Amino acid sequence: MRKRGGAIMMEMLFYIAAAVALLATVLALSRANAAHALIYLIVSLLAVAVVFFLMGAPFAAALEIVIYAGAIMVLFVFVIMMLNVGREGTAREREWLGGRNWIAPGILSALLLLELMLALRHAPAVTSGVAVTPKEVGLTLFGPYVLAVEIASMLLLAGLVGAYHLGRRFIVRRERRR
Amino acid sequence: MTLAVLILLLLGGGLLAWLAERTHPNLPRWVALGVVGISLLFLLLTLPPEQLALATDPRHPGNWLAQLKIDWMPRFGIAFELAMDGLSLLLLVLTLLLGLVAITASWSEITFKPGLFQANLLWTLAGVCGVFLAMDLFLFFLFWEVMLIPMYLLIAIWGHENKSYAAMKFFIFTQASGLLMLLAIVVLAWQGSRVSGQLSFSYFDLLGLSLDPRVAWWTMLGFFLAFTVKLPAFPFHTWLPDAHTQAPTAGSVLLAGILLKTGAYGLLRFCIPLFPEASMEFAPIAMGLGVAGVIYGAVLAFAQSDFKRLVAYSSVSHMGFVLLGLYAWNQLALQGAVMQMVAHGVSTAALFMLAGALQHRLHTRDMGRMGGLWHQAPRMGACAMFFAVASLGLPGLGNFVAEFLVLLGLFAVHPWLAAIAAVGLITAAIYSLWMMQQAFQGTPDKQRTMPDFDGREMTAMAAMMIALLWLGLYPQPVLDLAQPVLDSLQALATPLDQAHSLVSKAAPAAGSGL
Amino acid sequence: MAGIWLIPFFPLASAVLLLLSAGRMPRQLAAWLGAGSVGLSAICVASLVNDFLADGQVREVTLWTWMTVAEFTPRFAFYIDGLTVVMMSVITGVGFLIHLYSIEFMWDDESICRYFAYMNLFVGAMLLLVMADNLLLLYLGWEGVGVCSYLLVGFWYRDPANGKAARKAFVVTRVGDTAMALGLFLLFTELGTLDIQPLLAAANSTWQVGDTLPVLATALLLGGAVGKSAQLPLQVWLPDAMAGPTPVSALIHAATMVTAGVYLIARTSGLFLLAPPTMEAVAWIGLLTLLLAAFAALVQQDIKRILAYSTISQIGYMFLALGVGAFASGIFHLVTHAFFKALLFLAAGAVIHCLHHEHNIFRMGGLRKRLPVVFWSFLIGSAALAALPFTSGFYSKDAILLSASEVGGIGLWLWAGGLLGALLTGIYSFRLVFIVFFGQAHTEPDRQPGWKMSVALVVLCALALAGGLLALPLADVFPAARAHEASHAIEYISIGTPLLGLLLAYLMFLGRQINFDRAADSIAGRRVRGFLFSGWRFDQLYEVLWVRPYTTVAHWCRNEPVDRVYNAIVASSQWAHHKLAALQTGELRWYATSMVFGLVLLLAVMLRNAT
Amino acid sequence: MNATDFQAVLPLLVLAIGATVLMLQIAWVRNPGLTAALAALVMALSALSCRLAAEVAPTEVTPLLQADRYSLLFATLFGFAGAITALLSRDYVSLHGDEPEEFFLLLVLATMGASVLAYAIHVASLLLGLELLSVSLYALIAYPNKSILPLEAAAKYLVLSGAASATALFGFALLYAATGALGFTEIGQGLTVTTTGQSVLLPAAVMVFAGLAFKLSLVPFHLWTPDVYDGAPAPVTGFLASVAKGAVFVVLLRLFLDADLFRYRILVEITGLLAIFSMLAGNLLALLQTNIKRMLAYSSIAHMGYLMIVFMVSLSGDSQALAVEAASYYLIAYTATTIAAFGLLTLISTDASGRENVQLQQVSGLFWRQPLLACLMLVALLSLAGIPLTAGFIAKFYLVNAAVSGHNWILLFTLVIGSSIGIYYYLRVVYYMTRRPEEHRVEQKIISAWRGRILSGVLIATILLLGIAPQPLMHYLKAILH
Amino acid sequence: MGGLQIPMEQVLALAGLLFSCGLLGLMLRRNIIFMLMSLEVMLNAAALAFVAAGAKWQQADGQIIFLLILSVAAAEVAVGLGLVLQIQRRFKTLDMDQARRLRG
Repeated sequence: MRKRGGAIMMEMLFYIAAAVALLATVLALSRANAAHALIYLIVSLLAVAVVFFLMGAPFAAALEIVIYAGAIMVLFVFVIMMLNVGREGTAREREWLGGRNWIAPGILSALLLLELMLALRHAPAVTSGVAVTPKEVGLTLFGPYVLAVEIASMLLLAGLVGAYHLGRRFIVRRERRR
Repeated sequence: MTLAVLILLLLGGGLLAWLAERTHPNLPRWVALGVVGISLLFLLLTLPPEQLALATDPRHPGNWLAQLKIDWMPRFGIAFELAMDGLSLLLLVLTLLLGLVAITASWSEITFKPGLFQANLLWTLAGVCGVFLAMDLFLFFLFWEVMLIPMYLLIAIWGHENKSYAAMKFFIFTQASGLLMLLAIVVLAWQGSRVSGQLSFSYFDLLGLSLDPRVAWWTMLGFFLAFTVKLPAFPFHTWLPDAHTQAPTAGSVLLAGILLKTGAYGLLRFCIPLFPEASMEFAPIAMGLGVAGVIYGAVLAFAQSDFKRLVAYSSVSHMGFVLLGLYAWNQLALQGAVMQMVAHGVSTAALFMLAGALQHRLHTRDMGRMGGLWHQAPRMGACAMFFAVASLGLPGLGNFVAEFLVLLGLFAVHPWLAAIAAVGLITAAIYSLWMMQQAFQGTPDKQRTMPDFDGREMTAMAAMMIALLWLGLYPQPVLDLAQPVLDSLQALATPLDQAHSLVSKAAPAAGSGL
Repeated sequence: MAGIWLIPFFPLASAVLLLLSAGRMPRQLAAWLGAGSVGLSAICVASLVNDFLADGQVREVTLWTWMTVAEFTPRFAFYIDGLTVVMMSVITGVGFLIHLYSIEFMWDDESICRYFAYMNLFVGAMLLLVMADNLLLLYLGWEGVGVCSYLLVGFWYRDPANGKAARKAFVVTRVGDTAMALGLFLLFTELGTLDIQPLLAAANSTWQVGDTLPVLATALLLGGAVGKSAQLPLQVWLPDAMAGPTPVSALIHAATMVTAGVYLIARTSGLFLLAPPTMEAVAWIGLLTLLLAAFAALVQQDIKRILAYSTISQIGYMFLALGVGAFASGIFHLVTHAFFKALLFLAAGAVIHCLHHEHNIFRMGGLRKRLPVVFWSFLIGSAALAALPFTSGFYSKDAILLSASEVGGIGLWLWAGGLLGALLTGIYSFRLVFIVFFGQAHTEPDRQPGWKMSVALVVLCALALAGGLLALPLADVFPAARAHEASHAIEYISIGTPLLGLLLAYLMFLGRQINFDRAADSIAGRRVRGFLFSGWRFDQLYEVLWVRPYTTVAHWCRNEPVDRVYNAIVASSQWAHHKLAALQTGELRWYATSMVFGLVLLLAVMLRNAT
Repeated sequence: MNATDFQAVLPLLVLAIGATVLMLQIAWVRNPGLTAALAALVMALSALSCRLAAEVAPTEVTPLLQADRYSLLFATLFGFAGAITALLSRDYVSLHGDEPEEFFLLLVLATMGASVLAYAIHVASLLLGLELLSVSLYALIAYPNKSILPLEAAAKYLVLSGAASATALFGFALLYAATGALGFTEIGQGLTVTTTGQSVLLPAAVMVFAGLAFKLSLVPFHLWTPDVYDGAPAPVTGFLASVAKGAVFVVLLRLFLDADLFRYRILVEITGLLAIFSMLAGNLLALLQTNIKRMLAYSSIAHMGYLMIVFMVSLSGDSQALAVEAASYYLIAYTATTIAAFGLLTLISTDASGRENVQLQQVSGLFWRQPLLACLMLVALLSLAGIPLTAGFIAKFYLVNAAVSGHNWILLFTLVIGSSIGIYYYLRVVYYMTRRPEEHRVEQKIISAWRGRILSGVLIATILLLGIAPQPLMHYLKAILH
Repeated sequence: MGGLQIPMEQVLALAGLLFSCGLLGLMLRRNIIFMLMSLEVMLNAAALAFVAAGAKWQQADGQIIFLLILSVAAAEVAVGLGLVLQIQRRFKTLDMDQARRLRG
């Protein structure tokens, strides 16, 4: 019974988190102001982290918060601050967001969603299992996936070099302007 | 090995001619002339006479004068396989002779990059020689396509005002149909592999394959389309007037004289022997196209005001006879078709050379702006008259022998078709004479001065005249050369033979009625 | 005689030489080479005739086998029998005289070299035609003379009208030639040979009289003959062919080539005898043609056109003769016609030559005194043409009329028609004489014919007068003709009719006792005259029936209707290109949308198939 | 990981170490010539090291990578292609922007991504290889800073490619959810035993396919192609069109083969459908293009369409081996040809203006100005058009053979129609190149360095060699794939 | 801590919803920053699906793929934001509808 009660509670928690994630995402993508949108996005990511946690993936949940919500979103914040997208930009965004623009994308998304749901109709039922501990993740990561780590490092190197090359010019120009 | 050397000689010669341009702008044409001349001599001199005697012996069909087989792509059973019999020899000699004519025709016409021009000319010749020699279907297709590129360049670079359109049309027509042929070749090879368990593209391996009738029909159609586009037969001929009109003189000479013959050769060597039953089934349609071509070409030739266009349409008409002859598929008609290939090659080449000479001198091909040229250039007029009457099929000249044999052979098979095709004799007279009238007869323009043919041009013309007279009065050597080949081809396609009432059935005793 | 091949060789070789000289040969040499080669041929023929008359042997000469394809083995071979000898004599004999005449007639022409080349080529081809032992070689000569005719009619190429006439001549005869070629195909397909004698033998053994096949074959051959000999319905080219130099008209369009059709039918008479319907058709064609042409000749104004229509008419007689089976009479008329018609043309040529190229008879007149030689020649020629008694034409035409009258059934109609033709012949031929040589002079001659012309005229006069006395060695060639048993009444009528024609001509055109001017000037009269003048409006008919449809179709097609299909393919690809390229807006959002669209689509396909 | 494993992934190691060395070199001294040479050397070495790796093939190196002769073949190909691209772009990059050194570093990384894809037998390696390739390409595309077009191209590519990757990943996630496996083979096995049913699996597979089809720019996921090709610097476009596409195709084929997705007829039929669309739309779109780069972009859509034929062919088990062989040959030929074509555009755009000369007008009369370069283009175009004596022809011949043996008539006829349309626009370039001097006015100077000439010569020779003497490669392919 | 206590299809449904939202944002927004955000949402949705699947099978692999996706997202965003800076500098706008010089 306890277990069942726990399950129900978990389920409730999941629904709440899911609702929050969804709502925050929708809000994030429909905001005119980029900074506001970003906050909503972070909320969404946090909610997803909760879902991770509920699914027994605490390591993933932690990374979600630390790297996704933390590091990556901060990059966005930097850029938004740097570009100083002003009030006009916000106003323009708001203008664009209204009316007809929604129709075709809305229909398409709805269709896609419908199709996904149709496909997931027969998805496997509830299973109960054991959580995957961070240790296990770590062992696997540096076991079979050790080469993935290496390649990922190269990937980050590529991102680094690319970002450097693209961003550098902006910075150089700015400095020159001053 | 002789055969490969021949092709390499022409290829290398082209390269040499290209390089010669750097030394002196006039050198390439001498190089080209020399290379083709040497090739011709090489071809004739390396031919063992006893082999030749054997190959022209009608009692021993299926003799090859020379053969060569080198493995090339064993993965697909593809070999570099060349072979020459009487028919190939005949067409090779024609090719090289007309090559000489083409070089002569372009002697002073080409001033822009003469080296590359001659190189392309020689490469085209090499490609055509390859087509006439290849006995591996893949190799055949390869040469078939490869000869297009230098030809395309000839038209696209040295052509006249509307060259881009013409060159493109020429290339797309032949290439698109060629792709269908490639498809057919591959299908055929795979069908063959189903029988023998071994993929092979060799002509000899694929002959006499028993195919599913439906497959055979479609495959045959692939070949047929490629060949009739090249021939060209109605209604796939529309590239031809444009290409001929826009090509430089040498290009037109090669195109009309030789390239069209590759289509006829393909039908004769590949399309019908490989698919005898399907071809027999298809013969009425093919012959219908032939008749349509004969008449349609002649009518449109009459309607043209452009000298070269007129000659081009006359080619459509004449090649219709070839199609008729091939699908009538009896001794007489086949010999007629072969004769037509040779005779038309010579006569049309001459007419195009003439057209080129006129354009070079007058800077127009519009016959409305000619008239009375006989007065200024009687030698040109005489030559034009000779080849005009040749093209209308005057007895005593090669074209007559050809057309007569075709019609005679066709009559035994389809009298009504022969009767309709014979109308082409009348329409040929109409356009040929109309051409003479517009260009050479009528009131001369007093202001115009125009140099007549010089010695070089007259030599080429005289050679072609003699050739036509020879073909017309004593065609036996040509017939002998082709006879064993045709016999063996006919033997391959025995079902066809039995189905069609051969002329022999019409021996005096018969009297079977129409 | 061994050198039979020399007979056609001389003129052909001379033609080649003249052509090769490319107009640079001295005038004198060209002329004498041209005439001399035919003269040499004539001498050879004379010797051959001499031999032939001596032994009566048929001679066969094979030069080489033209080609061997399956059973088709035509040879370059000659077959010389009586008919051939007669034809060869006419061709070389009359041919030589005309060549001689031409030297003077064409002396001032800049292209005399070309002229003689063509003429010699013609003689050579014509000789091949008559000497051929097989139908293919005959066809070679047949087409060869056609081309020569074309070349010579259009000899003065600067006038487009001449070119048109030349092309008309060639194309119209080509129509007939094509029929003939089909006939050859049929004969070979059925009988397996084209050698004339074996062919006739095979036909006789294979076919019965009245079978369909011989009728069809002969009908096709008849097509060729009709075209070459300018008979109905292909007679339209001959009047226009007068555009060539007059000696050409004399040689080709009167004496030799146009009678090739007659020769062909006579040569294959064995075949025609197997096909009575064709024979009857030949007779009717001949009759209709001779009447039609005679009527047309009545109203012509051009001296050469009158002679041209008279030629058509006279060949009609020959066809009539062939049609009733009187082959020998037909050939006889061919020979006498060659004499007197050549004479008439040459005389007319002399008139034209001396009158600054005047053709219209109403601008001539009174030439009797001024050109006496010509006058007498013309008179004799006209007399022979009208078949006045004791001229050569009398004997031959009389024989034809008699033969016609003896045919059962339609014979009387044929005879009556022929008689009407004879009457008309008398009228139109003497109309010509009276208008040109009597009465008021309208144009003065500026010269007299020289000796070459005169010699030719005189010799031909003699032949035209005495030619009727020749006995042609045709007995072995044709089935023996029945002896004439006609009543004397028919004889007398036959003799009297031409005289009546002469009388009428005198009354109408010289004496003016009968005056048709008023009738002729009435509207109906003008219509009739115009109708006859245009040769029964055949040209207009053919214009509507054939020429205009052909040119219309050609014009309609000139821009290649087939290309429209390909252009449509091109246009549709271009259309597709533009439509597809319009999707490439450069908008990122749209690109994303399209991707989602694609994804949705694929998923939909999947789900549809998965469930 | 033992010594054998290291030997097996030697090409990747060489690239990784090379990237590090390059980075250090750039930090130490900036010298574009040196960096380019070093990068080319690294990639060439990586290609050559495949021979060493082949000695231990086939080896499965961790569950992620599989070193067999199939992967090594393409690792070699990508290595050489990368090396040639590096050499080709040496002058171009210096003239079109500042600080050209990182370009080569990114190129090495991109090549590594491609090689990883060649090795990939696991979702993780697929994901990483794909992203390593893509991320490097984003930066490479946006590299020049004298023009704004590369920027636009990079932005478009980044957004759309990211979305495509996400789609593919989502599909993989669903597959993983259904099968519990991430290795390709295991996914295949899982599909057999799973109870989930096709209704999840096939949509998931379709999402994977759609994501990868985007990278291959198959219709209807093709809209980005011309814009990105056009905007990207010419050498990068060449790399993108050949190596990037080739690598994705290789991994897609590997996925289908290892997981045996050919079982699902409907899935394969969808690939066939996209192939047909791509052949037609690609050729039609290229038809009237006057911008050669865009034209080649559209033609690459068509070529991917041709290549996709092999999936349908593989439906019949007998023809599967031949199909893979054909695809391999096609990829090799296509890579050589594409690099040659874009190499020409690189070489003729190598002037100080910072703009690219990619309009038809700008190659007008090239034959008379730069015969060697024009020959390079001629050979490349003929090869693309599939004219005999070039690599492209043998490749097409291979495809036709495969399709004939698999009886895929509709695809074959589409191929014929597409190729026929293709002739027009390929030949139009040839026509422009052969226009006579009096027919056009182009004063542009082309810097023709010895490097360009040597590279042109090498590329021409490669294409012709593959077209004239293909037997060795054929033999090799047959040996490794059967 | 229990294992997967939540119906998996519902997690996957959530992932699907988030994925669709991301696509919707991609189709809807013109601002490149929002487009990048949408991309993040999509990647995140995929990651969620992986983790859920991993939890279902009780494997670490799902989380490892999540980790890799994380690094992919980081790299993409790094380059993407670099591009954003350049775009702002060159186009003076972040509106991608304005950046359509490449078309046709």
